[in-house]
Amino acid sequence: MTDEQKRIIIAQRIAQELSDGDVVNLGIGLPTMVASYIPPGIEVIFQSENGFLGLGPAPAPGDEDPDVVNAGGQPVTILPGGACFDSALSFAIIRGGHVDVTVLGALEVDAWGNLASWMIPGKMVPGMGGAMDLVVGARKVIVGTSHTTKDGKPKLLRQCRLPLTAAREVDLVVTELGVFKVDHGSLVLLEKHPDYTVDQIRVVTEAPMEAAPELKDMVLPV
Amino acid sequence: MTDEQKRIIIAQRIAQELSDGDVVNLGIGLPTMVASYIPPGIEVIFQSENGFLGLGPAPAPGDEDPDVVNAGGQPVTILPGGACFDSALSFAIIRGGHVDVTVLGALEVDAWGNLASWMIPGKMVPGMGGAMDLVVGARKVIVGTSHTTKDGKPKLLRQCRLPLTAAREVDLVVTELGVFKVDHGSLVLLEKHPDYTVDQIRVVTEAPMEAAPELKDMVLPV
Amino acid sequence: MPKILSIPEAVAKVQSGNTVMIGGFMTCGAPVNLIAELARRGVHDLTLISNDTGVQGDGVGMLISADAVTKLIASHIGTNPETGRRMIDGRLSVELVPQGTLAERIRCGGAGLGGVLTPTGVGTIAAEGKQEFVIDGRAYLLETPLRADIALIKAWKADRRGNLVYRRSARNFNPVMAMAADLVIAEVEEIVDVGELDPDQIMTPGIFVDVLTRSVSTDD
Amino acid sequence: MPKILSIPEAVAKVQSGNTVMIGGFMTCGAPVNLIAELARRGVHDLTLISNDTGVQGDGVGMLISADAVTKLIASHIGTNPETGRRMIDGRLSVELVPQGTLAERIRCGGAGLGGVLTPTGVGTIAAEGKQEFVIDGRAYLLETPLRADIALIKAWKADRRGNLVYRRSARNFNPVMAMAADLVIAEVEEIVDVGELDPDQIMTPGIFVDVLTRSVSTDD
Repeated sequence: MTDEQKRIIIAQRIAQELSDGDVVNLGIGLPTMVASYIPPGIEVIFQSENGFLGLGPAPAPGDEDPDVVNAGGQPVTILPGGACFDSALSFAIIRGGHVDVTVLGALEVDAWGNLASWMIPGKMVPGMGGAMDLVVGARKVIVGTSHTTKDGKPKLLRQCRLPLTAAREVDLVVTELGVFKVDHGSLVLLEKHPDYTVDQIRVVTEAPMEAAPELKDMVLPV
Repeated sequence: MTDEQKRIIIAQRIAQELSDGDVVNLGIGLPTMVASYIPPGIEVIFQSENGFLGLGPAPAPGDEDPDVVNAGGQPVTILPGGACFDSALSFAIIRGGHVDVTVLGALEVDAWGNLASWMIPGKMVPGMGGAMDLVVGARKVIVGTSHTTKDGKPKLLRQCRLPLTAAREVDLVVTELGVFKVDHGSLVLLEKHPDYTVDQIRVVTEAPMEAAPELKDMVLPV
Repeated sequence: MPKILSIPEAVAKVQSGNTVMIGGFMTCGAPVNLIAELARRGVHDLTLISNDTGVQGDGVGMLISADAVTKLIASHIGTNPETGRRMIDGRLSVELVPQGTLAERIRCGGAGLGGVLTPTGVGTIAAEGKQEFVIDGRAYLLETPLRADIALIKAWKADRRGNLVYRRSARNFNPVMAMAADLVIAEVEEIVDVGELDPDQIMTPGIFVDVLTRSVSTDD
Repeated sequence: MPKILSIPEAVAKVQSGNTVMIGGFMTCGAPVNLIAELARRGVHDLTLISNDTGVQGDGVGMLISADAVTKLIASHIGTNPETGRRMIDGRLSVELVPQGTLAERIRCGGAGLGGVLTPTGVGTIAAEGKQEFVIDGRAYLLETPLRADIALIKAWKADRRGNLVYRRSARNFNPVMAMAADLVIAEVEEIVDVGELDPDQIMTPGIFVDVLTRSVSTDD
């Protein structure tokens, strides 16, 4: 699989986790792609942590409004019915449990639901931005990540080694190889890529992993 | 002096404490009268703790707007340049030191700047409303009160006996007999009613009291 | 999207024993039609969180007179003598909270905060039973969050997504209460189509609102 | 009433060594003309409180490149590699704060609160050196207020009393910073007469604002 194919599998699968009416916050990068795969008949409301609800697609070239950007600073739009607010209210929404689902990337995620996504000591210290609040505050936390690093090392670990974004808050992990529920020190494989066996997935997964009795194949994008 | 004459002396004298541009919150009752005696050339901005700045006079009969009331629930107006907000921001303004002067009535006030204004156990328990926040938060706290109770008992005490509104926050006490600065266990008489001697005032004052070296006569309303 | 219900349908969601927040400062900005219907319906054992108890027979006062409330959390009850009488009789348990503290405690409940430190009430009976902290030489009380099962609030205009705009001093406690309850019912004067409210002018985002009801019923 | 000053006159109020809050999310809602003038003027040893450090050479990034800042309190510095380099070199001391916590700490500074309890950061290095409290079974960190000598903020419109209206996502940290500094300088696109802004639509009351300055200078 190419990186792009992996990303599409992950984004499309996560989109199927969303329910009609959900308030959703998507992290920067891969999570942003989820917006392109919302199933028909499902309407969700995207929250942008820099201060609005009703985040819409990028504007046509030339229609950019410098006062309307997403959390990555890119030009976006606000859909009819959207609402703007300041950072205090934005994070009251996030921390107060008013966001139904957040989707974030990961450097590491573990079998206890710990997530490391914001720094590599001595190497990369961008800051946590809004991620710590999102992971603590959202009702459901979904991590979307490639199954392994570029060097092929596992990212689904027994215990995170990098500094955490939040402790024990992740509910679901979606990679190109499968969908995993976090269950107290073990990752339960709910769905798997049809081309891979459970054992093939286990080899590239450091976390203790068990296949759910009702294990299914992921429905891949056409 | 009649009660009304006393109230006018007090309200008019307190009005002279205000400076141009001050943000002022007036309590219910006597303090509200201060608004009628603002000296010419001085413009102050009145804050209404139920949620706006730019409190104006009562509307003409028939022009009442049920959505524009003061903290006593009476119809008022909002002047041009006023701004409305919710209770959280209103008390952020009050508690955060953004109100320059608050004027409140008193059941008792003492030589340490303690104020009791909100309850008489077993008798009157209306609740503190916004008074505790105002006394703690305003930069300058002025108490306006008749010098004695209806029975002629002192209200300016050595130590308050009723439950406090706030401890050691009062800066200035204005009665019909004088203007007193609170000074660590003593009330310093800065100005006195021209018809009374210091000793006459001392007799109806329980708090330790000293006349300021530069003691002056109050300028009474014409 | 919130449901648009009639006043009786909306009020049917309140059960005896619920903790209910009600917006308004006396009758200004109070959802008086929701309150009147609730008083009429005969619920009981409510815990009520509101700034005050209105006046006797109006605003939240209707619920006091209807014997619907057994516990009250408020900043001021002086405008309704019935509340004071019931408190002295022991029929009503009252927790008095400074008004700014009440707003912050409700805000904490809605914002996922575990509490705030306020200087208000230090050295008074409002400090009884509370933890005191000294930060940079100043004393503060730890005040804890308030939440409710249901909030009854009042706005001026709503759009069909539940976005709300309040008018003048009728805003007061309504925006913080809209964040701090499991179910939020907003009584509004007018419901407009999606897109008619400028996103910058919305004071309460529609995601907080579960039910919209009109002060005066009109055809939907 | 705030003073209406030119950009250079307004910026002259900032002294080396000051603690300065600057609004904006990257360049969106940042007072870029005030920042550019401040970078040009050559102040140094600033403590800067802002959500991020913009991008290299734009927004708050201009102050980083100009060597004006020795201490930074921010939630994110990843968009400006210059900030990371200076942090690693030891030329810049950086305190990273979760974004929601940063907003609450500034709000506390402006609202007279001694701190808030937040669940954000529990179990992470953001908890280091902080008091932890358990309330109703959930862990929280005590986060303390932030204030500044001067806040530089950006609004869309102001009236001559300093009442401010922001536009879209350019609001962000500007309203809380307007409350939390001894001197508040607002860069605005337009100044209108008193009475032209509806009291309900004002987002920052004018009493918080000391100086107004226009993004583009026009005759007054």
